[in-house]
Order: sequence, then C-alpha cells, then structure tokens
Amino acid sequence: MDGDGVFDHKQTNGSERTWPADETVIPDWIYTDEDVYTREIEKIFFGKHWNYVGMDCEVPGPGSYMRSYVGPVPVVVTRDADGEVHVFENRCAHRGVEFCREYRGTAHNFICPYHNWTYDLKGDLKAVPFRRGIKGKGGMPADFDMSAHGLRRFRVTVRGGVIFATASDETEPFEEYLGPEICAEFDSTFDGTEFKLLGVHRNILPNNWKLYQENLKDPYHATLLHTYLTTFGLFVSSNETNIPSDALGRHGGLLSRRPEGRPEVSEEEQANMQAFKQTMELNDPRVLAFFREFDSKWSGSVLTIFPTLTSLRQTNILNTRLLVPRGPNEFMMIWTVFGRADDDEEMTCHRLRQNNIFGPAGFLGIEDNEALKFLQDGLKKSVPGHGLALLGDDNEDIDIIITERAIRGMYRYYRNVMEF
Amino acid sequence: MDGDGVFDHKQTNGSERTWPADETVIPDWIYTDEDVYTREIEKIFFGKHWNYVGMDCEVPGPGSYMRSYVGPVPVVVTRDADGEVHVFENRCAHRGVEFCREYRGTAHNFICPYHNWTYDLKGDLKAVPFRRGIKGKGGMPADFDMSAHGLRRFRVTVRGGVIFATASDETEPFEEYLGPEICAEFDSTFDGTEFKLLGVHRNILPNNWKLYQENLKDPYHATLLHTYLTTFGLFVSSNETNIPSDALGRHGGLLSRRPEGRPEVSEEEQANMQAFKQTMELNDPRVLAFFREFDSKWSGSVLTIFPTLTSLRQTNILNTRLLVPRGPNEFMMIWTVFGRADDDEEMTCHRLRQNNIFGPAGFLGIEDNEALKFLQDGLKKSVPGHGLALLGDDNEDIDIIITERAIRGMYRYYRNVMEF
Amino acid sequence: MDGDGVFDHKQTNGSERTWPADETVIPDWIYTDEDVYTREIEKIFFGKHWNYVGMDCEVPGPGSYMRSYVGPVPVVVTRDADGEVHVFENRCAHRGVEFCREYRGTAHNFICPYHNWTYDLKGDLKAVPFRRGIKGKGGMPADFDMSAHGLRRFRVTVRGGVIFATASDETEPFEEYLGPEICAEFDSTFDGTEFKLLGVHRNILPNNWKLYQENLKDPYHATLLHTYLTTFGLFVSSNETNIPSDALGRHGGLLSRRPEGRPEVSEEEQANMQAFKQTMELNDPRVLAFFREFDSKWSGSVLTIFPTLTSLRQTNILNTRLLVPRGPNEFMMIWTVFGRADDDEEMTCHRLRQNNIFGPAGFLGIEDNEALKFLQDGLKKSVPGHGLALLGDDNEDIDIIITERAIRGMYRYYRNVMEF
Amino acid sequence: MATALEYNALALRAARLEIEEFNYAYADTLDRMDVGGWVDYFTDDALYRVIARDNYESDLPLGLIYCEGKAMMKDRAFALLNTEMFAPRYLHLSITNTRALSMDGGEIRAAANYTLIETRVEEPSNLQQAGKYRDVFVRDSGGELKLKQRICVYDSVMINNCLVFPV
Amino acid sequence: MATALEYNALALRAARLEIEEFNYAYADTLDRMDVGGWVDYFTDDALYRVIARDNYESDLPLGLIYCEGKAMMKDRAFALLNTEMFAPRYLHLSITNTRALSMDGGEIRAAANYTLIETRVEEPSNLQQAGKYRDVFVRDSGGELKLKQRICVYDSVMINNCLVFPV
Amino acid sequence: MATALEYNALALRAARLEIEEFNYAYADTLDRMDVGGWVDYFTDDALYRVIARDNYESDLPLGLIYCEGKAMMKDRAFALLNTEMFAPRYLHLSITNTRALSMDGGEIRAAANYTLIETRVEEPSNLQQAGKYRDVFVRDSGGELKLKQRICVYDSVMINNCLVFPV
Ligand code: FES
Ligand code: FES
Ligand code: FES
Ligand SMILES: [Fe+3]
Ligand SMILES: [Fe+3]
Ligand SMILES: [Fe+3]
Repeated sequence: MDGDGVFDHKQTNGSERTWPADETVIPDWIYTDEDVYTREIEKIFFGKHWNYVGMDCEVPGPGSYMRSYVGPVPVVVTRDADGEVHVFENRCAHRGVEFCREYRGTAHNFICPYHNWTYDLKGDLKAVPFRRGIKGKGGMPADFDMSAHGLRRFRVTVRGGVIFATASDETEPFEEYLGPEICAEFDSTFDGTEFKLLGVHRNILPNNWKLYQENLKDPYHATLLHTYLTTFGLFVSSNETNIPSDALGRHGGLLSRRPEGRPEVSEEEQANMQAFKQTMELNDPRVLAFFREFDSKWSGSVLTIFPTLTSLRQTNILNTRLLVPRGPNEFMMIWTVFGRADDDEEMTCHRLRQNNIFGPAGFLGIEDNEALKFLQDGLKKSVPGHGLALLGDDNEDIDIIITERAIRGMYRYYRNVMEF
Repeated sequence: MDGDGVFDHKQTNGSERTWPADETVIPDWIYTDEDVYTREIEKIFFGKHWNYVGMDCEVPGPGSYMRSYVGPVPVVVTRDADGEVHVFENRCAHRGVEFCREYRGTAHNFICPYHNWTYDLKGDLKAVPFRRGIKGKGGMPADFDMSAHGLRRFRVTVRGGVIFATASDETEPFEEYLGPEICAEFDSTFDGTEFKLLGVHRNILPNNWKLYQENLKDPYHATLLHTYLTTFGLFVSSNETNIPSDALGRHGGLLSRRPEGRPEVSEEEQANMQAFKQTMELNDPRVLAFFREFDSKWSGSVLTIFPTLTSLRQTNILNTRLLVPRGPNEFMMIWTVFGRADDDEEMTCHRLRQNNIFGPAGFLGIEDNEALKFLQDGLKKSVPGHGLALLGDDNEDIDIIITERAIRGMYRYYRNVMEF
Repeated sequence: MDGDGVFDHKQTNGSERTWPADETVIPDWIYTDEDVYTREIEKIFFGKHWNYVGMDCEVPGPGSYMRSYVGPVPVVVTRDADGEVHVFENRCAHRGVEFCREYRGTAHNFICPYHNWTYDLKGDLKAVPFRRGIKGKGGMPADFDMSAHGLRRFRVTVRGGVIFATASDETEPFEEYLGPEICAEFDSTFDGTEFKLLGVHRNILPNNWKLYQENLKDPYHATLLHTYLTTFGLFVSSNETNIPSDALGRHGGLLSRRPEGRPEVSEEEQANMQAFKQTMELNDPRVLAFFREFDSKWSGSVLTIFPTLTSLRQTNILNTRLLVPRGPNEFMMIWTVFGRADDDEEMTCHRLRQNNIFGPAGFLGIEDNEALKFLQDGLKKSVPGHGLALLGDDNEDIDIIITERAIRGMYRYYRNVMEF
Repeated sequence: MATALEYNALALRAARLEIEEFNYAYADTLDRMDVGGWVDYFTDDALYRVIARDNYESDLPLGLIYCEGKAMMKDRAFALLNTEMFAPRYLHLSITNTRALSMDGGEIRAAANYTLIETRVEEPSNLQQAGKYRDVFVRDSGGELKLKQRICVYDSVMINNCLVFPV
Repeated sequence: MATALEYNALALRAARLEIEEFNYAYADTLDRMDVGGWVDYFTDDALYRVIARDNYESDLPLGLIYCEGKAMMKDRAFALLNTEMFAPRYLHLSITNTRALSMDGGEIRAAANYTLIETRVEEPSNLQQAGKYRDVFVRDSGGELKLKQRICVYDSVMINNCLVFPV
Repeated sequence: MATALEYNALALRAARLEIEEFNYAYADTLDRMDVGGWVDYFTDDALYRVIARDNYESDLPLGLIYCEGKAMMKDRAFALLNTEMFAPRYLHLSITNTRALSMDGGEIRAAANYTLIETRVEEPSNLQQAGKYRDVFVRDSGGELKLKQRICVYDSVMINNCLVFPV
C-alpha cells in the first residue's frame, strides 16, 4: 500500500484527482468525497443535462403542484391555468425560505410564509406586501423591478407524460439528449398513454446515488442476488435480453423478454448460481400474471436516464424513480407508481398486487437496497481503494448479459463531464 | 449562473470571501460555512464584545451557580460568598473535563470528577489531590504554581440584573458598548427592579444564530407572519413603533405601543395582509390584560444586544434569551422568564398565563421557529446564492417599520469585525 | 489568547501542526481533528504495529469466523481447516461490498451477496460466477487471474490465545514489539491456559480512542474517581503497585497487589480523597472473593498494548478490549470476557458475579466512560487549548503511582510515529 | 370473602382500564389534530400544563403551555386552527404505563407515560417529546370521565425547534 | 341495573383486552421473525396492507405491502425465509393504544398504535416505522380471533432503506 | 358453562392485568431512581440479569448486569446511590406488550417489551435500550407478586456509553 496521500482522500480537492488509466478500475473517491459531490452539482445536475422531476399524472390539473428536486436542490413543479408545466426553485427570492412544504396539492399562487412575497404558478413574483410602505413611508426602493425577482426557473420538457428540467440554456433538445436507441425504447413505454397515479414510495438509501444507476445497468447481479426471480421463474440468464446504451454511454436500457410459460434454468446457469434451489410455484399466481399492454417485444424494460431517472416497466408494473442526492453517502429515492387512466378496478388491483413484489418492501428492492448499503459501508470504512468492472467487452453485442460494459460506459462519460 | 467556485463555498476558506459590493445583498455563506463559524468564535464571541450569560435571579445567593455559554463555549456563572458574580470556563485546567454538568445549583467549590482537582467559586485552583505524592513520592513538580492553573476567567459586568462576560481586556465599558439610545432603553426595563425567576425554556433551532437576531430586527414580518397578533388586536402596523439602533448598528430595539382598546386595522394594512381574516375576541381575555409596571411609553420592548442576547418586555411578559451557536446550522436557545420579586400570586399567575402565548410552544415562537427552519433549509439545500434586504433607507426616521435597515446595519458591523 | 490560527484547528492540516516543546503539554488537536485521525490510520493502524483483533476462543474450531477491525477498517478473523488463523479485509475485491455481516459464526467460504464472488477461509478468491460468461459470451477477460484478486490479507500472530494482525511487512516480531518487561507480564496472564468465551460487551464511547489508553495508564484517577474501590477495600493507593512500560513508551502495565484482608486507608490518603466516606462491607461478599489462579504476584494486571488493545486480569475477571476508532470523536469498544476452559460451573458463576462490577454497566466502567465523555466534551466545545500531564518524573521508580509518566511516554512515541 | 383492600384494588383496576380507554381516545383525537375535540376531554375549570422536568423539579412554575380553564384551551385551539403557520407533520402519541393511583371522593388521581413521535415532510420520524402525565379525573353529570387536571412533565427539556400541538 | 350502553361498554372492554392479548402474541411472532406463524393470525380472505400515510390520506391505493388473501401472505413468508438476502437485525414491535371501536354482527373494528424498533449489527436501535393499525377482527369456528383486515398506515413515509418484515 | 380452557384464559387475563400494574409501579420506581425501592420487587433468591441479545442467543452467559439474589442487588443499589459518579439524566422506562404466558403451581411465567429513554443535560431524549423481559413471578406470604426471575434481553447491544441504572 503506497503511503502517498492514499489516506487523505477525504481532505484533498477533487480537482487534484487523477483517474486510473485502466478504465476497468473505478476509484472509491467518486462515491465518498464531499468535493466531488459539490462538483457534481455544478457539472452534472446544473450542467447540460435533463433532470427528471416528476410525472404529468402527479400534477394533473391547472393549479396542481408538487415538491421535487433538481439534483439536491428543492424545486416546485406546477401546472398553470393553460395546462403548461413549470419548474422553479423552492427558494424565496427575498431571503431564501424553502416555502413549499407540502408533498403535493393545488394552489393559485405561492405565498412565502415569512413575509408573504407571492409568486404565481410560473414562479413570477406577483406581490410584495407593503411594497410602498405604509402611508408612503418605508417599503421597497421605487425602482424595484418585480419582474427581475421571480424564482429561479428551469427549462422544461414533457415527453410521454414524463417531466424533465434543465438549468442550462445549452442543453440539447430532449430527443437528441436521449439518442435514437434509448429514445425509441423510452417511447415504447411512454407512448402517449394517459397514466393514472397509484401512489408514491419514498426511501433513504445510505449510499452514493451513482451506485443505484450502476445497479440498473448491471445485468450480472440480477440472477445472482435476486433468487426470487429464478425461484419463481421470473427471470433467468437465458432469457432474451438486450443492454443498449446511447453513443455517449450515459443512458442505458436493460430489456428482457419473459418466455411464455416457465423458463428453463440451464445446467450451466444452475452451476453458477450458488443461491439457486429449485423452482417453486406461487400460492397466488395472479401476482405474476402478465397482460400484454405495450407494443414491445420486451416484457421488462428498465431505463437509466442520466443523471437521476430510472424507469421501470416490468410485466404490468409501471414506475419511475427519482434519485435525490443528499451528499456523497446518501440519497433519497422517490418512486412514482402508476397505471393507465383507463384501467378498470380489476386491472388496478392486479397492478397493486404485482407492485407488492417491488418497492422498498419488495423482494428485489430489499436485496438491492441492502447490497448497496453493504457496498457503501465497504467504500466508507475501508482504506481508500477501488472497484473493478472487468466483465464483458466494450464492443460486444448488446445481447450479452454477463458484462459491466454499461457501467464502464457511464463512467467514461462521467469522467469527461466532471473533467477528471 | 457563473461557475467560478460558486458551488464549492463549503470548501473554501472564509478569508477568501469577497462580500458583495451592494449592501442590500447578503451572501448565503455567512449562514452555512464551517470556517466562517470558526472565525466568528474568534472575532465575535471571544472578541471585543459583551456576551450575555444569564440573570442575577438565576444565581440568587452565595454559592449559587449555573451552566451557561460564551458563544459555543461552556462556562459556569457563580456568585461567591461576597455576592460577587464570576464567569469562568467549564473546562478543567488539568486535562480539560467539562466538569459542571448540572443546569444549576449551589456549591462551595467545584470538584472535577476525573482527578478531583478543586476550584473555588472564583474559578481559582484550590486543591490538587496527592500534589506531593504519597509518602513524598510522585506528585506534582515542586515548582507547580496553583495560582497559575485556575480556570480561564472572563471579565464580568452586571447591569440591572443582567450578567455579561467578555474574553477580551479591550472591550469598552458596557454602557459605551450599548451606546446611549440602546442603553437608555435597556435601563427602562432593567431599571433596578429585583426579579424573580419563573422558569427556563430550552430549545434547539436548526438554523444559524444570526437569523434569530435578524428576526427580532425585522418589523416587516411581524404582522405578515404573526396573524395571531392582528387577529387578537395585539399588534398592527399602525401601532406607534420605533426601531432604534446604536451608532455601529450592532444592537437594536423594536419598540411598540399598544393602543388603549383594540387597534384599528387600516384598509391599506388589510390589503397587504394575505392571512388577515377578521379580528376576534379571546374566550379568556385575561391573557392579554396589561398592567402598567414600567416607566416607559412602550408596551412592547424587544432588544437585540449583539452578539447573543435578545430581551423581551411585552405587555407583562419579561424574558431574556441566550443564543448558543452549535456550528453554522444550529443553535440552542435558553429562555429565562421572570417576574418581579414582589409579585403577588395573582400577578405571577397572570405572567404565567401570558407566557402561554410566547416560548417554544407560543403562537409567535412556533411561527418564527418554523419560518427560520424553512429559511435555513433554503440556504443549505439550494445552490449558493444570496438574500435581499432592500426595504427602507439607511437614513430614514426610526418610526418607519416597513424596513430592513436594522438588518443591513448589523451586517455592516459584522462584515467589518469579521474582516470580510 | 493569541489569535494566530488558534481557532481554525479543525480546518488546518495535521502536517502543519507543531507539537508543544514542553512534553507535559498535550494539544487538543490530537483528539479532535479529522486530518490527524486520517493520518493515524496510515501511520498507526496500517503502520508497523500489531493490532489486536480477537481471542482464539472466539474462533474455536475450523470454519469459525468473526467480524473485527484493524483500526476503523472492518476485517474478518477466521480459522481454516488446518486450525490456522487468518485475518483479511471485509471488503469484496469486486466492487467493495462489506460482505460479512454477522458478529460471528462458522462457514466454509464467504459468498459476497452482490455477485456471489466466493472466497475461502484464507481470503483467496475461489469462484467468480459466469466467469466464462454464458455459452462462452461475456464474462471475465481470459487473462483474469483469480489468485491476484483475493481479499487484502494481514500478517497474523497468535500468542497465549490472543490474536494480532499487521498490515506492514516490516513490523518486528511480536515479542520484540512488546519488549521484555511487557512481554513477560503479558505471558503471565496469557500463559497457555485454554480460555472459554463467556460473552461480549459492545459499547460506543463518545471520545477519542487515545483517551481510553490514557485512562488505563493513569493510576492517579483510580482511587479518586472510583470510590467503589476504596469503599469496599478493593484498591487503595497504598497497595503495592507497579507501572512498567516498554522502552518506546507505547505499551504499559498497571499492576497491583490486593492485600490479604481489607487494606488500610492511610490518613494521608483519606485527606486526599474528597469522595472517601468510610469503608463498607458488601452484603454479598462472594462478589469480591479471589481465587488465586495465575502464577503472578499481582492480583490486578492491566495491560495497554499499543495501539488498540487493553487486557484486564483483576481478581478472577479476565477480559480483553478492542478499541475501534470511528473518527476523532468516537470509538467502539468490544469487550471479550472469558474464563478457563476447565472452569466448573461454580467458578463460571463466580466470574459472572464478579464481572457484574466491570463492563459498560459496572461500577468502574460507568465512571470511566462518563468521565471520558466529559473530557471529550471539554475538548470539543472549548476554544482549542491543551491538557497537562505534569505528575511524576520520567526517571522515577516504577512503583510510584501518583504519576502521569506513562501518558507522557505514549505521546513521546505517538508524536514520533505521527511525524509531528 | 373479599377484603376492603381487595375491593379497593378492584376499583382501581376498573378505573385504570377506563382511563386507558380515555387516554387512547384522547391520543387519537390529537393525532387527528382535532384540537377542538381535545378541549372536550377537560372540565370547564381544568388546569392543563406542559412543563419541563427541570422547572417542575425546581418548583419553577413556568409552563411551556399553561391553560387555566377551558376558555384558554379554546383560544389555543382556535389559534392553532386559524392563525398559526407551521410545517405539515404527522403526530403519533402513545400512552403507556397508565396507573390509577388513588380514589378520593369523586376524584381519581392517575399517571401515565407518553411519547410524541413527530414526522415532518421528508424527515425521519423523531421522538419529539417523552414525559409523564399527572392527572386528576372526575366524572361529569353523565358519569363520563373528564380531566380536572393534566400536568404533562416532559423529560425532553431541550425542545426540537418547537411544540405545535398539545400532548 | 346496567343499561344497554353499559353492556356495550363492557363488551368493548372485554374485546379490547382480548385484542391486546392477540396483538402482543402477534408482535412476539414477528419479533421472532416467524413469518410462517404470522400468516395464521389472518383469515383466508384477509386483506393485509402496509400503506404510507400520505398515500392513504390522498386516496392513493399503492401499498408498500399489499396482500390480498392468505396465499399472497404465504408467498411473502416463503420468499423472506428462503430467497431474500438482507442484513441480520433484531426486531422489536410494540403495540400500544389498542382500541375496540365497534362490534357489528361478528365483526369487531379496532385500532392500535405500533412502533417497530430495528437494531442492525453495530448500529444503534432505530425507530424504523411508527404507524396505526386499522383492523377488522372476526372469530373462527373455534371462537379464536382472526384478522379479516389489517391496514398498517405508517407515519414514517421516508423509509430507512427498506422494510424487510411485515409489521 | 365455562370450560377449563376458558377458566385458564380468564386466570391468565387476571394475571396479565395484575402484572401490568406491577410493571408500571416497577418502572415508576426506577424512573425516580429509587434503586433501594427497586430491590423490593424481587424475592430474596431472585435472579436478575441484563444480557445482550447476541450473548443470549449464543448461549453465552455473560451479563451486563448479573445479580444472584437480593444481596447483590442491594450492593448495586448502594453503590449507585453512594459511590458512583455519572452525569445527571432523566429516565423514562415504558413497558408494553405485557403477557402472562403460563401458570404452574405458584409460578407465573410472563414477558413484556421495555424501552428506556434517557435524557441527558442539553441532549435530546435518546432510546438507550430496547429489550424484552423474561419473568417468573411468585406470590409472597401477603399474596403480593414478587419477581423470582427477571431476565432483560436487550436488542440495543451497541450500548451508548454505559448503562447506569437497572431496567
Ligand atoms: S423570505 Fe420569503 S418573503 Fe421574506
Ligand atoms: S481532568 Fe480534571 S482533575 Fe484531571
Ligand atoms: S461486489 Fe462482491 S461480488 Fe460484486
Ligand atoms: Fe437488482
Ligand atoms: Fe417573529
Ligand atoms: Fe478507571
């Protein structure tokens, strides 16, 4: 172990970081350092990226609003009287109060509780009490320009019912941002269907936000960690699977096709799955029933849209997840779970039963969240080192699943945008 | 948004800070940065300032003592056999134990629990066990000078029953420190009356200590946030009000005169108060009864004595509040609530009923504490920015209330003493 | 108070520290600074030192394992099929998962939960699932060398049933490490006896780990803080006592001989013990009964083996304590309490009764833990200063007990190895 | 045949069970933030105080909340519902260790432990206050239990920001 | 002579005491992680949901756990015991404020507060979830109480990592 | 006509209610730090142990507190009151989920959950220990319940600094 500063990574400045030459080596410090995190806010969340902030169906009507985030920064998502969606900072232009405290609701305007400065649904400043003082004494300067003191606004794109915001004027149009392959897959789920909100899960994960994006770019862990999938024949390595990503490597997909009937678990596969017992039948098979509803060959479509969206279509489960960083060692996840506006009651119940498998008490959620906690524990407590992402080959076919290609791809982009 | 270091304010060193040229602009970093906080300890709390530490009536007799603080540093306030008040650090001169753990009590001396070094009520070291060893073997060096190893002592001033301490030999006399206007107002409440302790509130506020001083220098929020005041006719903007401050701008007053009977809420005022409904009568009007007891035109007198005292005389409520910083993002508030030594039981009950309105469960306390929490949330979570204090004019008359003059004044002094 | 940087010790870099010329002065910053702590990991815990990690009797048979630590870094201690003890990092070589989550147990190998990389009891990588991909597609590079990707291993020494590990190849043999006097005393307790685990205590102490080592090198506090000892005649200053240390001053002993019958508390002693009342008899004297079982003149033998072991033999209590640093302001203590393998049930009960006096709810443990909490409170909250260790003389005889010689000795070594 | 002592024990048992039901309904009323309904658990002349344990044990009378009679409680309820600004939160008031201590004329002296767990938006559930009730119950004309006195002595003397609702 | 009202009060008292005993046994079963045994506290057609208070109060049906009938509960129990990977932990489920609200035909509507304290390896005990049960009890052929419905509405909507076991 | 089973259920119900009253008095005694009084809740030959759950479940006998008989408890009480140095604190011991498990001859086996909330000067209230009692009760000559055994198995195995008072 070389003693040269290897220990003081929590003190040193991210700008002095040198990234390992070998792209299969991922340094610990991108997951643990305060200064790297601070740079991510600037270069990533407030850089030239489209940040997912919520779903159309969460702000259904005029005056609907919800709390959300761009990176770690609180924002409000609103729908104005004309039905247009707006995103602005949840920070009063006067002294800085985080004024919107409700998860969601409806309003005509926002009144900051401290001094009642009032903003409309676009985030424009509409009223400053006693602006002219009392009896003409005191108040704001005569030249105070209300229009110059609205809330910080973000540019907004809504596509297929999903809302994105960006702080930069230079961010390319959303379709270009996704790139053709990912955009096509995005459109296959968010195909213009009107969605209906079923509810929201919220949880705090004690690990770096990037590890969650990795997790969903990592087909390798699926059958090894998630015994439930193989035990009940939901997913096996031999399923047809594609792992596309965009040209820059920042976005990715994990697309799988569940065979009719129960999949075969090959000998080779069994030999590699320590935890594998034998396959079981559910007592209540309704839970795994699959009603085809999308024009897609994939029964499972997970998308990781850089930086902080992951969307899931699995059997009849539909959700989007927003990652809200809270420093290098923790993030909040907001799960928006939905169905189709035209679902009848039975279909709604089916989705609710199926969601019982997912979410923060779901059989996959428990395992991923626990495993990632163990991972961050390892990164935080051990002497600084690095991880390995050796599997697969950057030029392999997209149907290869024993690979970490997508993880390497994301960090190639990350390193570049972070200027490491 | 300029990228030049705007994001890394949590890393950079306070000495590199440049204060905005425009005095109406208050930068976020004075509320959130560790290094700015560390500098405040040196330049402010241990600088040439008188720090409030408690009330005479909290250490009533010889041998009385109480825990208190100078800035974030624990101290003990004592009264010796001659009735003199002393303030010294709550840190043993041997290894550094914070030896005094009781909120208050009486004692002849202080024995550090670890090795029983013993200090008298002045903080002088009086005994070192086994100083000469055992049977003449071991123990302290022969030349060990007990008088050179007492507890760190602070200079003390007591005025009108209020106790102040300073770490600096250069701090001017207290009367000069307050300046004539504030001193006069101070003396009008602390007029030699003997006070009787009614009790103490303690709470933790998740925000920077300076925001609390601002809050009490901010007449603007009173009628806008505190609907209770207007609803029950306690305070309206049209009340006669003065907002004096000392020449340096560090201390201030918020003096108001409650009219006989119920105040009129003017049309202009109503138009500016979003939350205003209509005025109500209390079911138990005793709570707001006002028995004149001080020779002052003001029924309400709030003083903010830099750095960490706020005193309140409101109707028949009397209290002092000590702000104890605990890092940039949190402080502890210790409320000392008192009456007059000669109050009869009915008057004591009256004060207790009236205090029901104030304190950490009072109708104003709830709102101020919540609003300031929202404010620090905004400062902490958003991308570093700044707040505005545009209201009013630095040369305006002191009876103008729609103003932030006093806040600007405090920061003019702060910037100067902090050498920003 | 000189203003030159005395306040910003939490920001400055340990390497800029200048140690006070006077060796009786111990600066606060060694107990409170993040960067000093980070340097300790490199220079001390991962330097040329033997770190205690557990007892033989905690990993009794082949396949036994337990969680432990080298400094703050999680490790696993195992016993392989041949009975050999191994220590390796609890961090998967793939991505870094802290894979071992059970306090202790038995296993044939360790399977990382995330992707099932599998390690044997020596920490060697034995299996990588799908290493060759599926149907020859994907998987690890052909040249992937399993033998090069085991877990980080530590060198191990076991002496008298006590297990030590070191990260450095240069650490001298254990016997030399202890030095002759301390090694002899070590061997007098760990004399080849086979021990039997009675149980484990775990607690978190809110103070710097070094303060605990000091506490057990500090005979001065024993009779002054621990009134129980004198009240029930367990220990008095006039007992025969030795305080040996090794040549480098890093290890120490606190050896005492309990007289037959009740010790006399001399007049001189009483005069120096504020808390001393009069001696009492226990209602249940069994608790203090002493059955001689070791060939040693000392009835009490406390050893402090640098950096993180303290061992205790007191009357018939036997335990070892591992200090696990968790930053400068906190550490975890793991107490391993044991008896002899050949104890009959009555002797086991006797040890259990006697242990009632010790441990985190014992009469000494309560007082030491409370006093050290007060001490760290003083160091953390006050303006940076220093402590004093003036008692005694560095050339005094080892039977002198009113002394802080051993503390000075430890810091002479510490300063040197930390390059301050 | 049962002794007077046993009768008394049985009477206190019955009172304890009835007070538990009272306390659980009381807690549910507050968890729903129904401060209007909260007032009805008291007699007109009731004394309701929330007081820090350090003040209480030092005979310092200052209350965090100090209501002499129902009228003051009503004013507090009105203010909370109509004038106060505070962040949304969930309340979870659990009452345990309910004890009926003595019965004397129409009065029952009782005590209990309470813990208030508050959950604010995007924050973990937090123990806002732990304390003990010191109660005096009487029966109204309809035989219903009412609080003539509830002194809430709280251990959590270092209040987390503020206490919005009564306990 | 006792009025109908008094009879009803006594019946609810008896039901409350019986449900307390049910709840304490239920909690002990879960603290032992005996999820197989947990299933037996329910009727075959029982509805078991664990739902965030914000969803519940917004009429959003999504459940953190959503089991329609015992078969789904059995599948969950099987998965927890046989397929799930999670860190070792200790569970401490306390149930307080148990109330029997009404009896209607064979059904008893009841409510209670629960708190789940979880302790993970080398971590302090932590309040993992605080919530309220909204229950419907019925009696089986043997006269034993069974849960026909248990809706667990939790205040701790910001979940600490994940919820492994039912509450 | 009531079956033996029903009689037994009623007897256990009565025992449970009586033990609850015992436990609430016991908790109040400790909250007042009356360790002298605490001793009187036990028989002369009582076994009182406070043991970490990991030791308990590994059959490791080490106790955090280990008192064989009242004499050892008295010595502990004396030491706490007369020789021990510790910071001032408030104790809040809540006992829930009290269960009477079986009656056998004169012995009642029982269990309960306990949580100790400690509040130190200028610190927030903190959950110092959560655990379960495993009790054996007997009756003294006067018919009063006494503890013949109380094993306190605590989940909070990572002790926050130290445990000063018994639980
Ligand atoms: S801070 Fe928002 S109105 Fe003043
Ligand atoms: S630290 Fe105070 S006497 Fe030693
Ligand atoms: S992290 Fe351990 S196997 Fe992948
Ligand atoms: Fe997964
Ligand atoms: Fe205010
Ligand atoms: Fe000691």
